[in-house]
Amino acid sequence: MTAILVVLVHLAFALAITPVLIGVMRTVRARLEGRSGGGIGQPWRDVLKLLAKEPLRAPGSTPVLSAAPVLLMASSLVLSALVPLVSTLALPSVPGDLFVVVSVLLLGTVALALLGLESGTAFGGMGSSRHMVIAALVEPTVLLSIYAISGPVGSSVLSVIVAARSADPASLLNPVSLLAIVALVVVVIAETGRLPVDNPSTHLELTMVHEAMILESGGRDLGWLEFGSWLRLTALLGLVANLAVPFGVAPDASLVGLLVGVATGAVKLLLAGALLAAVEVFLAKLRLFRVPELLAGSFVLAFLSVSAAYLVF
Amino acid sequence: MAVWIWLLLLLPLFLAGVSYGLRRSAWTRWLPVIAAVLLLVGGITLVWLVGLSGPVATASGLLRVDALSAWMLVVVGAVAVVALWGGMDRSVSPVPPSSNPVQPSSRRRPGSLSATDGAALRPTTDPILASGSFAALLCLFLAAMTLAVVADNIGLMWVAIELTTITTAFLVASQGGRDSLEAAWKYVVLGAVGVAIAFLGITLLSAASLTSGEATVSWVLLLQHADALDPTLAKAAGALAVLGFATKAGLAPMHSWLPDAHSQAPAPVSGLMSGVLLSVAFYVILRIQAITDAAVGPELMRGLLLVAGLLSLAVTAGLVLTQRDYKRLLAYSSIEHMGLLALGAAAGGPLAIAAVLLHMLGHGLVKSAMFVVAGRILDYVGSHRVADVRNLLRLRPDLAGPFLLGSAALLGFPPFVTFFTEVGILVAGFQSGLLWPMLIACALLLIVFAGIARHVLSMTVGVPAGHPQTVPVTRRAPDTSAISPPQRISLPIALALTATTVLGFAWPLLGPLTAAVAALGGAQ
Amino acid sequence: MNLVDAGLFAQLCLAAAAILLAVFAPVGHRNLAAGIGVAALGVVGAATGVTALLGVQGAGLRVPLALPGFDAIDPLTLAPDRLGGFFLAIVGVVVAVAAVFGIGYAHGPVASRTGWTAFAAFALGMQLVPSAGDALTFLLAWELMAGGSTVLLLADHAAREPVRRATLWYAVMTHLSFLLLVAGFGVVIAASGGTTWSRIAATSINEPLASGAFLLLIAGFATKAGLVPVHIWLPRAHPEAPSHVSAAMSAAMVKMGVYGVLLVVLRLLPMGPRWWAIVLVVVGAASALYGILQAAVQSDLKRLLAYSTTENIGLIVTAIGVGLLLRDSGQTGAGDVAMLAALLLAVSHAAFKTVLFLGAGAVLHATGERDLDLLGGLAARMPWTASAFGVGALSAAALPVTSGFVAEWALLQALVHANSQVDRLIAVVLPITMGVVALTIGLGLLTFVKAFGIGFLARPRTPAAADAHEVGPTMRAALVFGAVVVVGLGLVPGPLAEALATAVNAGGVGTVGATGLALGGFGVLLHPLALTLLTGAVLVPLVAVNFAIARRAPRRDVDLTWGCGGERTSPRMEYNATSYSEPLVRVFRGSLRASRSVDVVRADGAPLLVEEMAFTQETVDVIEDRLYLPAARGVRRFGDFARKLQNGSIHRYIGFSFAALVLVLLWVAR
Amino acid sequence: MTSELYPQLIALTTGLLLLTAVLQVWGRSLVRSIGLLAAQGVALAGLVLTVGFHVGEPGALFVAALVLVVKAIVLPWAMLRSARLIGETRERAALVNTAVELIVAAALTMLAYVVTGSLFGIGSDAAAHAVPVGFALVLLGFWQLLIRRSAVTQLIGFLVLDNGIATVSFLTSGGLPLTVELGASLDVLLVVLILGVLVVRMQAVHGHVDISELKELHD
Repeated sequence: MTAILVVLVHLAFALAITPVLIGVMRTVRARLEGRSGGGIGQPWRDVLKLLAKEPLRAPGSTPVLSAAPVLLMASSLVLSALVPLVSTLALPSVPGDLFVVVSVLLLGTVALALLGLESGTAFGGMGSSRHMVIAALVEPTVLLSIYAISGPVGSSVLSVIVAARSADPASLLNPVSLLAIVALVVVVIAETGRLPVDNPSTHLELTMVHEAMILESGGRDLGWLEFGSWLRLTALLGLVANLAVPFGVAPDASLVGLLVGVATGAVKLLLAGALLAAVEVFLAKLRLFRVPELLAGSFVLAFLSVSAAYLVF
Repeated sequence: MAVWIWLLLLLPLFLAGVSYGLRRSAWTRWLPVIAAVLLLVGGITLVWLVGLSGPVATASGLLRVDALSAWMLVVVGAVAVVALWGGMDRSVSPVPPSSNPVQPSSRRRPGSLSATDGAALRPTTDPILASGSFAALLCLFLAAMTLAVVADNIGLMWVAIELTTITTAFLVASQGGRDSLEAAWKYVVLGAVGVAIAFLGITLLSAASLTSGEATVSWVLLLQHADALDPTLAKAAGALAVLGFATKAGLAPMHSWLPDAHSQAPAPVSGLMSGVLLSVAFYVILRIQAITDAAVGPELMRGLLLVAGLLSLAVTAGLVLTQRDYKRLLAYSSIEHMGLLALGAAAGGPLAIAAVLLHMLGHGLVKSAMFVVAGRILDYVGSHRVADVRNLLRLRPDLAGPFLLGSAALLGFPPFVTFFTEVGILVAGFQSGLLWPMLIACALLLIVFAGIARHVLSMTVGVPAGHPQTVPVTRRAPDTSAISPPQRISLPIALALTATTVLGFAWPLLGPLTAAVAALGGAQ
Repeated sequence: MNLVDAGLFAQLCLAAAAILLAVFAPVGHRNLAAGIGVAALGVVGAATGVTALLGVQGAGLRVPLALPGFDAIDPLTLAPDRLGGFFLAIVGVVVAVAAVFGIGYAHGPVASRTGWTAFAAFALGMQLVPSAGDALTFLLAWELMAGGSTVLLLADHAAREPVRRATLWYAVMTHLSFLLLVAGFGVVIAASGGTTWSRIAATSINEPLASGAFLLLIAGFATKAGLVPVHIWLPRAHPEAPSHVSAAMSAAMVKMGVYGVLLVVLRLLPMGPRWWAIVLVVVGAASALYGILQAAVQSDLKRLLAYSTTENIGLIVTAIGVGLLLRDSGQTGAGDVAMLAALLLAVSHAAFKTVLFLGAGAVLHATGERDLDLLGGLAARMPWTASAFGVGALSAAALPVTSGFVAEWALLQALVHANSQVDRLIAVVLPITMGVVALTIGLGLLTFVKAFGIGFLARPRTPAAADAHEVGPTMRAALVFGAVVVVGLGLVPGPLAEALATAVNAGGVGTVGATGLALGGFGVLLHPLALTLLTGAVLVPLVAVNFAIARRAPRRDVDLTWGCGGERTSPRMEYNATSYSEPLVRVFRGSLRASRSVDVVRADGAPLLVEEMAFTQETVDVIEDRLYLPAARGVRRFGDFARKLQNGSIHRYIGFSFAALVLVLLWVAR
Repeated sequence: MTSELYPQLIALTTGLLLLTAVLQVWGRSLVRSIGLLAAQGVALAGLVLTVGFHVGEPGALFVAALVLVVKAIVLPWAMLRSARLIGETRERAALVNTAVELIVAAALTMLAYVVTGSLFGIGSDAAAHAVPVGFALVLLGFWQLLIRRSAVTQLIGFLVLDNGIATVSFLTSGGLPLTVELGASLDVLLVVLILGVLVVRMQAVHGHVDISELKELHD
């Protein structure tokens, strides 16, 4: 029963913090570029506006056009339910295992890609093709880096890993977890389409990946798509933050623990978001065919962290 | 009981006389079929008799039928029935030039394979071979093979094999063209030389038997006194005899006459020669192997037969890949199957010998049926070349069907008996320790499979020329305009193919087969 | 005469009945009659398989032969054990579904008498291979399967030119696999003296022979399973075969190769040295990665599915290799889960590959096209096929709540929970395997998004795709049944895994909550039903909110998509399969030799003006290009050289005899 | 039969046999080699007589007469007739020049001695000493088959081969049982008959009897 409470807390926390996180990231970026920016609440207002507007439909389009946004939103919500953002108490029957989480993430990616293809224009196809190539190349790094971290813990359930790491802080600083965390950061950037892999704020045909797929959607479809993508960023960023700094995560479902968890979770998340935005200002977008080198580099990092665990320690 | 042996020997002679006497009348061509049927019936009764009361001897020991000889009689009879009855309706009497829609490319390109020129295109009646004399020679051929099988005296076997060479010489030359004459010359010279070497072997064998009392070449006596034979002489005699009879069995390196003779001879003759004459020669090799194994141990024969078997497979593998004449393709497939028999004999052991004997029957039936069908294809297309035969399955399904089924049998697909025997021989080879030779044999068998399959497929299936290259399959109904009226598959070929499918599972054959294997081991 | 023996005997009778129906049924009803006959054969086969899987051991059906057997008993015995029962069940179901689909789909040569007889023989062969109790029966069923499939492959020989060459490659490679098996079994029989599995398993074969036999047998089974160095027949043969036949070949026949590997590794030569496992892992991983890479860049739908079969079989063999490696190094827990994952992968691949191939068959039937670049927009026109194909694609991409997801999950759990600290070799091999498997899953995702997205969504690119129509009832029934099985296996993995665990004697596998799968050894569980409930719990409020908003601002139909403001572009401007995989071709330039050609037609008189431009990209199968074509050329040169040997001069022939005589004289007189 | 006369007679006949074979290899003209063939027949008959009397075989005389008739008279006559019929008197340009032919002939004879040496061991009586000549004759017959281009000379080579085998059989087993000997010579007669017919037809169809031209049947 308490686990369901924790899930609800996770969902509520994710839904609430996401627009704020995006707002903070955009304001930090604006301030660093000398602009005043639209304020923290702007993303929230954008989403509400979009949800109220009416979407359009071209003749001959299949139900994918209307189903994909809802599916993306649903997969992001499930993702944030399973990832230990606030508390490490997992649902007994759906423990948020490594591969289940990645598969739910990929379900959202596939829904987005199919939406891109459904639009029937060259941009949708281009975006979908690039997005799938990047997702395919990222996959080994995701699994290997989490495998490296789960090595000493002995189980692949994310909440158990975070709990174990918060229990013994010494393991945080050894090279194995450092290498794995760096690899995971690259994964988050690639998966959620941040710079240097993809520029979220561009509409330049030749460079956009994520934006190209949602080019044809409008109104509430676009609303769900935007909110879903942001939610994914929150979930993944929260996961990395908790893995890197596992303090403050509530070990059980007590009221005090949850409150502390929410507070620390929010702070960690916003700090991480601000740091990411700050770094993005100084980065330029990589050409698409240089991205595999970046991903190969992150894969080598993850591989070293696994074999380092044996060879060195 | 002995009367059966004399019956099987004398009746074909009598029929030969009758058909030669009335050689002008056309119905004499049915006489060889009668001789063949009689041989088959005689063979089966002898198998049954020998099964009941042991070997039958007559003519003061010169002729003796034990289980092995009886089995060989059945093989000779069965293959003869299929070859002669199958080849009956066209081989001898000239066939009016049937209209065939596929124009043979018979223009003579210099230096290319001799697509038989106009004169030899249609089997014209050759002055020296009226249908009666052709039938007479066939009956003599059958009689000679029966003599070779029933003889107990190895010298007599040699004489019988020599007689087969003489009778088939004219049969090969019966087409009368330049090529069949050349084939006949090569056949007789190489055959006679080979068999002469065998005779040298037999003389040394009788010399070797001097040390065991009186000089004899009777198989039974030699086997009984095997340990008393002079070892070095026996070794030399065995080697030379097997080398000589290997020529008649078509084993490499003495095989070169076979493709020419079998591809130029008329269909029933090449069916008989390929199907059973090679097996009869191999039967004599088995007899001699029994003696040398008893006298000097199996190493000698194993080495010789292994080399001969692998060489035969290698020659076939090489020459079947880019072969341009489908009758020569069938001839090379005979060399391959003889190579397999040699490997089986080299392996030794009850399973191997039983597989060899059953393979003789299976291969004989299929090969004679294939040569008969090839004869009909030659009639229909008019040229020997593989390139001139195109999508036979659509134009003449009654020819292409048996041709495909026969090739599947030759390549060793189940449910044909050649599958069981081929696997039996290979597995027995492994069991008798011949590891590396059997691996090489498997590799060569693969190349042979690739070669034969390539040619057979190019002849029977494929997109008809002048047809849109890729046509969406759903839209087009197959145009049946070009297909000539569907003719029936001829009965003997159908019988031969159904027989080979049933043989593998025919458990009543187990008794005679094990008896024949025991007979080879000298059991009474 | 217990249940299993009765089942086996029934299969033989049903096969005979199917053949009789095929030959004597009137032309109009032949498809229906023969189809039902073969379907019944499949169903009875599946039933027998399941009973054998649950542990019922028959006394063995004996078929007498003309050749004297080895040790007293007749050579042909049919006695499937648990593992054989499992594979028999897979083949039975696949054959049944393919036969039902064939009723509506088969037309032209494949619906002829020989077509249906060959299909019945093919099905019987496939069902006898796992139930064979000794080497000779195994080889007989193996060749029966090969013969039947070769005849079926020749069905459309008159319609398309490549069919004949594909059949030749297929026949030669199948015969290569047969000869390798004969050699391998020969060595094993020689060492153990008997042909039955139990006799061979009883004797421990000493080292040089065992490794030789292992390599021969694994090479033979790899050729049939389509693993990398010997896979080239698969992408040639499957597309040319009629679709319901290629579904049976891809889903069931290649599994016989997998069954063979398991038979050798688990039963015949159980305690092999460690390098055996490494060989399996390397070959499996190479096949998986190479297969999916080639699949990702194919534009012909059936070639794409054929290459993806190579990938899936590669994953299965990798799982077997990892299982062996872990069991050998003492980690039986992880090893057992890896073996279980191999079986789960096998059954899930059989399910979704059947649906995908039948879907491709339906598309081919409706549009007459296989090339994705010429399809598109079929989801609107063929809803049933599109949804079934979609479910199959989801499972092939290993996404939640499908059989593929469960199988990949089990494999990754085995890899993750293997303790790589045991020794250096495992510390290097496991992460690399993990990386390759993960990359394969990622590329699989891309391949099947491409296949479904390009093939079924957006607008039809050619008139053939535009006037496509939904397929007949029997075909739809087969497709839907297949999709239901895929989702069913995904939702209820627990009981299935428990039954399979006994087949590879894997411990620590249980069911949690009636349907979920729990791996006791690692305390990890997968409860797909719960995951669906959770998603439902999230989805229902979301849809409610969405519906509420939609009532106030309903969706408006317009005749123009935005498309950066240009007017409605023609469907040919959409991304197609070649362009979709173009970034991948650029990234993996090394192993995907892509030959591009751009030919430009210039306006006559004005060289600068371009009238027409065509871009074609052809990716070459590197292994085929580098290994097989030179080999074929070499064999042909050997043929030409050998032909010079027989040049017609009688002196040369007499020379051969003379040389032989001299050599024999010298040899005898030494 | 006095004891020392027997070995001398054996030596004489076998020496004659070997001499005729070598001369045949050497000679070019067809008629001369047919003459040598006849001489070989006579020598063989002499050998049969000596061995027969030495062993005291009653039928020796009859067998000797048979050999004399078949091998010395009938066959050479048939050969001469068919040679004259097709106008073939001069042997064509040989495939190999004469020096090589003779050197190889010598080598083959040495081989025959080596082989029979190891097979029969150093035999006590004269007959065993003479067996190598039989083998030499076989090998020389084979060698003639290899180097001669005309059909008729190939026939002669085949007959020399056959004489060699007959010598070996007479020397080793003191005369074969009569039936097999009869069968063998009958067969040889028939083979020559057939080859004779074929030579005549070849002349009619091909217009020549040069074997090395017969190359149309190849792969």
